[in-house]
Amino acid sequence: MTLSALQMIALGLLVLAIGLSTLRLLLGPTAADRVVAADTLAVITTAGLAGLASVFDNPIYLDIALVYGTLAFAGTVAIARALEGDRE
Amino acid sequence: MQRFTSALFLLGLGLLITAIFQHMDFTGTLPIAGDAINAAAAQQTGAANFVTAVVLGYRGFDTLLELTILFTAATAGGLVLGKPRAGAKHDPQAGFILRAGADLFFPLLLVVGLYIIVHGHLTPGGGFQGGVILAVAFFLPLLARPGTPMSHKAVSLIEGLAGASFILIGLLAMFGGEAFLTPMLDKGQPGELLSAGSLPLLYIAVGLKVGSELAGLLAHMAATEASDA
Amino acid sequence: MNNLALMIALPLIAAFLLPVINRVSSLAARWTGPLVVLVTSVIGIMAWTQLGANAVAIELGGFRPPLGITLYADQLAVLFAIAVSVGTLLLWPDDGEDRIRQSTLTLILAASGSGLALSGDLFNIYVLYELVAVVSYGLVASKGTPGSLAATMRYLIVSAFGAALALTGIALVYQATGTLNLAQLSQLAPTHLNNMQGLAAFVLMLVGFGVKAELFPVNTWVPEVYATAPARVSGLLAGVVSKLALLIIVRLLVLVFHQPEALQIMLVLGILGVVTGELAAWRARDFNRMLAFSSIGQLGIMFIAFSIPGQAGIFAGLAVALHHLLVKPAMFLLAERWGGSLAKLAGVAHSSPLGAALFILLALSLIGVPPLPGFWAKLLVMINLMAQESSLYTLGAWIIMGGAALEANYLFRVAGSFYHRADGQTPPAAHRPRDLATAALLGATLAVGMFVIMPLAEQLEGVADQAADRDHYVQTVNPEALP
Amino acid sequence: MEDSLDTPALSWPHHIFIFGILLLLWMLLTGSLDAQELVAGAVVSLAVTLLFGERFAILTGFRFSWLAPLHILTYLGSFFIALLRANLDLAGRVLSPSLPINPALVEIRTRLKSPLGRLLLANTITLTPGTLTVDVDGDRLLVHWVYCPPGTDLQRATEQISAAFERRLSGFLI
Amino acid sequence: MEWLALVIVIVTLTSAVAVLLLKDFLAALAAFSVVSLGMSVLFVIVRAPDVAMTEAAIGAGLSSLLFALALRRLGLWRSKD
Amino acid sequence: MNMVGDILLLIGCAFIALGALGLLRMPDVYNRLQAGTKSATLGTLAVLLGIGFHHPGWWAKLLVIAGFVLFTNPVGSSSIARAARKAGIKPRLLAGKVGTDS
Amino acid sequence: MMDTGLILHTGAFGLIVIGIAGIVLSSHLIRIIFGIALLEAGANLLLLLATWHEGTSAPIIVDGHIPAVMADPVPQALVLTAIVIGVGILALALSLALRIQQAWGTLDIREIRQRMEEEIADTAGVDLPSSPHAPKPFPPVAAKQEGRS
Repeated sequence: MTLSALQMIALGLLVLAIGLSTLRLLLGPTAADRVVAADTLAVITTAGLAGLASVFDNPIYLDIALVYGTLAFAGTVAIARALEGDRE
Repeated sequence: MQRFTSALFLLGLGLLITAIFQHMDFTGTLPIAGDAINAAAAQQTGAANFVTAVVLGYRGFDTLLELTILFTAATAGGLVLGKPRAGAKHDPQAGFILRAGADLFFPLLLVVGLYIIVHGHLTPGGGFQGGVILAVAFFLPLLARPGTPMSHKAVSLIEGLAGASFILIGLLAMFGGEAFLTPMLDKGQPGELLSAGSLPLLYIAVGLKVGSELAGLLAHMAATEASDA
Repeated sequence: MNNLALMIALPLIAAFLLPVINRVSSLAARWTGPLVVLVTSVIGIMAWTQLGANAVAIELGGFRPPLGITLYADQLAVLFAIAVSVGTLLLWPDDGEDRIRQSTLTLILAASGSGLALSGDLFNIYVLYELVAVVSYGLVASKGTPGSLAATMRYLIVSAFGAALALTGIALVYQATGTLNLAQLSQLAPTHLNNMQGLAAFVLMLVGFGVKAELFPVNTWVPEVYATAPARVSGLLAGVVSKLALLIIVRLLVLVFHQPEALQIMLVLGILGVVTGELAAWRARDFNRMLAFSSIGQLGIMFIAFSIPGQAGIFAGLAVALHHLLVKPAMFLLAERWGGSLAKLAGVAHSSPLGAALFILLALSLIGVPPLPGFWAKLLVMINLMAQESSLYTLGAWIIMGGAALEANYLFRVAGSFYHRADGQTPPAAHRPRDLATAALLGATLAVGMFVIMPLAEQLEGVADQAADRDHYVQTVNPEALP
Repeated sequence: MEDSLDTPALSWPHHIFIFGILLLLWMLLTGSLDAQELVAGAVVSLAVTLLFGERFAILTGFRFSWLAPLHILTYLGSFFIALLRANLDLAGRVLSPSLPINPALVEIRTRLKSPLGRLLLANTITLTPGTLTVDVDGDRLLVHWVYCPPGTDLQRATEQISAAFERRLSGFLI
Repeated sequence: MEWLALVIVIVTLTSAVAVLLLKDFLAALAAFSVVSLGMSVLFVIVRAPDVAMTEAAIGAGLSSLLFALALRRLGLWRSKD
Repeated sequence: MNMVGDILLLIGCAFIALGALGLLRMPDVYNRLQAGTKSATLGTLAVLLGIGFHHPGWWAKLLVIAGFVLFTNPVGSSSIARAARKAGIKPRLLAGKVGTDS
Repeated sequence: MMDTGLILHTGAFGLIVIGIAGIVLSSHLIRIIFGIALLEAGANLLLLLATWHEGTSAPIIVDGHIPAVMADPVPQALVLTAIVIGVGILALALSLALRIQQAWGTLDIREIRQRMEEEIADTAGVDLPSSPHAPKPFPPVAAKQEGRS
């Protein structure tokens, strides 16, 4: 559970990235921008979950990262499909 | 007027929550049932994942009802949505990248879903999570190519049989002289794939049921006609 | 005794397999549902005959109580389980386009209703309650008209809101005690839940489970749903499901929450329910909504009755509940053809004398006219209310009296109009024989009850005694000793 | 509109190939060579292959040859180098206060025939410096450039990028 | 760990407010997926891997799919900004 | 060994943070996508590799996750880009464009 | 000193309040459904936190190694159940919203309520009770959709 200094900095950067992406999510301006932000957040979270698995020193948490990564992709794609509209 | 009363209501709620908040201690009390389960689960059920032991063993009845809720929601959803009109126009196809990606992804997702289901008693995951992955796997190609036929017959068959087999496994225990939903078979060594007796079988039933249910529901929703609004 | 679990398992398995059976033979699929429910009714009645003064606990999965889920079968629970099975059998939906789906849903309602009556585990009750809720959404929406869909939507919103609050309440209870078994909770309650947090948990659960019991602030869905749902479904919801929700609240009150404030909150909400319900029913101008509002009023009376502390309250409330359980479905069966404007019912007695006579019998009992069972039920409530010290209970008694007067006013207004000579009006369509027969059966039960009121009361008192006996519950379930 | 669903039935080597890939995925997921796991994986992969094998037509794009693994390796190597360069390039742009960008949309053609090849090409272009595949229609790819130096022939520049990867991809894909 | 929990809670609550305030429903849906993302991470932090995985599967995947499908059918995808 | 892992973790997180910064600074959807996708992909890969150095026994599952990330990210971004284009969001083009835009 | 339990509880109650606000204050059906989902998420988090305390590890045996202090598996199982129930209800609610939109072309709850009252009154054969807050008349889009469903 104890983190080295480098790991602390790395986690800090990850949190910074989460904050910046959330800012983009809130700022918009279009729905597509927010979807991009959500997608990026999903990828960051996948990395973060893997990192948490490393911190907890327990490989079972990797499964969550795996499931999260794959299903967040499905969600993103579905939102993108809805965004597309019905224009040919 | 309604806004005003609603705001008032919210204010009251906020006060209630503050009151609860002040009376709660966040250190946590002794989990009586939980400690007993943690101590006994490995022997009693043979599952390495105690949450699975609770979900399928100690609280298997809840899980059965949960499956029923999903089944009911799908049935009621079907009742509400009705049959899609013949010749109803569906959405345009997705772009090439998504179509090809969905094709490529489909088998991989199936294997991942089955992995999650089969290892439910060893690692996190299990029938529900794996079932959702299976449903998404079947739905992604449909998302990419709307209008692709999906065998509703097979879906409802799997749905019915998987649900019934869950109950049948429970009833078998009952006819064997035990209580309803008692875990059976050899407990094995916790941590091995072939352990935990009948729990993996139950999880496979759950996974198939959840997967078919949700895939059917998603397909039904996708086949509903678009509105012009 | 163990086979009480079959009352839940059999309808569920039938429901899962019904679509599959339907592919083989639609005739078989049509008869499977009623047959299964018939079997479960028989199982329930057999259990009732075997059940004496000693209740039974069924350990599902063979795990000791605090670990696994326990079913608790005392006379009250079995009585309601039988009521659910028989009720669904009598009110089996037989119209609508999608008969298989409707049968499936009704089977699940039978299973989950029995489970709700029998369950002895807090979270299991929540799951069963949600199951009942989802089933009733499906059944209400089965008519398919836009109005019924909108009513279902509203019902769903209120109900999901309530269920989430109930879940919050469960979280608070678990936070304080670390167990979900009702018997163990009742052991722990005096030390752990007799505080502000416990009261908050009770209020949250009261509001949550009160949605189905048509409790005052969360009953806004009632008139719309009963006005748009198929009449048989309305009968089931008003007659059976609402009582089940009430049963949960009573169980929680008896076993877990002993604060006097809890009873007072229920009393006040009950009084408000009677006032609003009866006034709205008095103003209603169509048959369905009149029944819906009157049902809110009646459930308000039950809440008032159950808020009387001790065994007397349970006895009185149970009497009102069982009476309403008989009357309301019969009335909704009559509403199957008579639903609509009350003005259209003028002179209906000439075309359908049996229906009119039945309605008058039911109405008299509902108001509480002496020889009928409804009178005894209300009398019991009044006596016990007057025996209480607090002036709030006296107020409740007066409110019930006033409500009865209002009820008499609007029900007699309707009944009177049946015998007017209607000019130039087409009478509503005649009742289907099946509806009328079922309603007549319920009415006849009521009439028979009039003559055997004393033994019935004795029996009921026994049931109430057993239900109010906390120690008996704990001993029967017998959770492992506390650490 | 080419659709991989319309391709003819798969031959048995393809089925074995699919089975192998699925089994490999299973083994990576379980991360053990335990006999029970292997049998379970074989059963799952076989079931998936037999039940849904026909829907995996996209994998027909593979060219089975002895040199294919070598090509895959060289492709992966150049791809990772490009990915790293892309990120350094991007980091420079994002961190510079003036945000030097000059976006453009370019349409190019590809020689790759198989859907898998086109998919991989599109993905590769998305992850290489300064470019993003917006859409693929037949053999035409629509590519978005984040920075287009003024005066360059963008069409040629893009085609150079795609041609380099195309060559490597065509080593193991049709 | 506290500060990680704090950051995630802030992100979750902010997105939850955004869900209700955004006019565009697809944008709200994107925010909603971020809420379930935050929930998933919180579940990992409290050592509930099973729940985290369920939330990931259902919150991030299935709910988004359902909402996206419904919004598309409802014709609410048109941007209102 | 652990040091290498830590440095890789740091590099990965740095790239992710740069990508998020780019997401914030870039002017339109397409450019934001470019920033987000590339850096998030490489960053995640680096993080996974770093974890692999810390826990050599996990490489199999890390490889699967890396494969999925490497594959899903570009597909997802391309879908969003296509959707944005179909939804009528015009890219800001400073250099003009070549080819046809339907 | 920050307490993780306090932070997490704040998050749970915050989600509950936001969800209830969404249900009570919104006038659009989809936003109400979002509110329900948020409320459920908050309740789930609260339930999970009920017996949580710091320093526990996941209740799973990994490689035959039993953790010293394991988290309580019961709330985890309960929350798992509650999440799945929530998604069932969500699906049903969305289906209903879909059909309501098809039938009436609106998702504004005030309009839906008005239409519902009208329909009930119409089938019952009584006039609509005139209320002091009579909603505004319907936009033409509602009339256009009449023939559908």
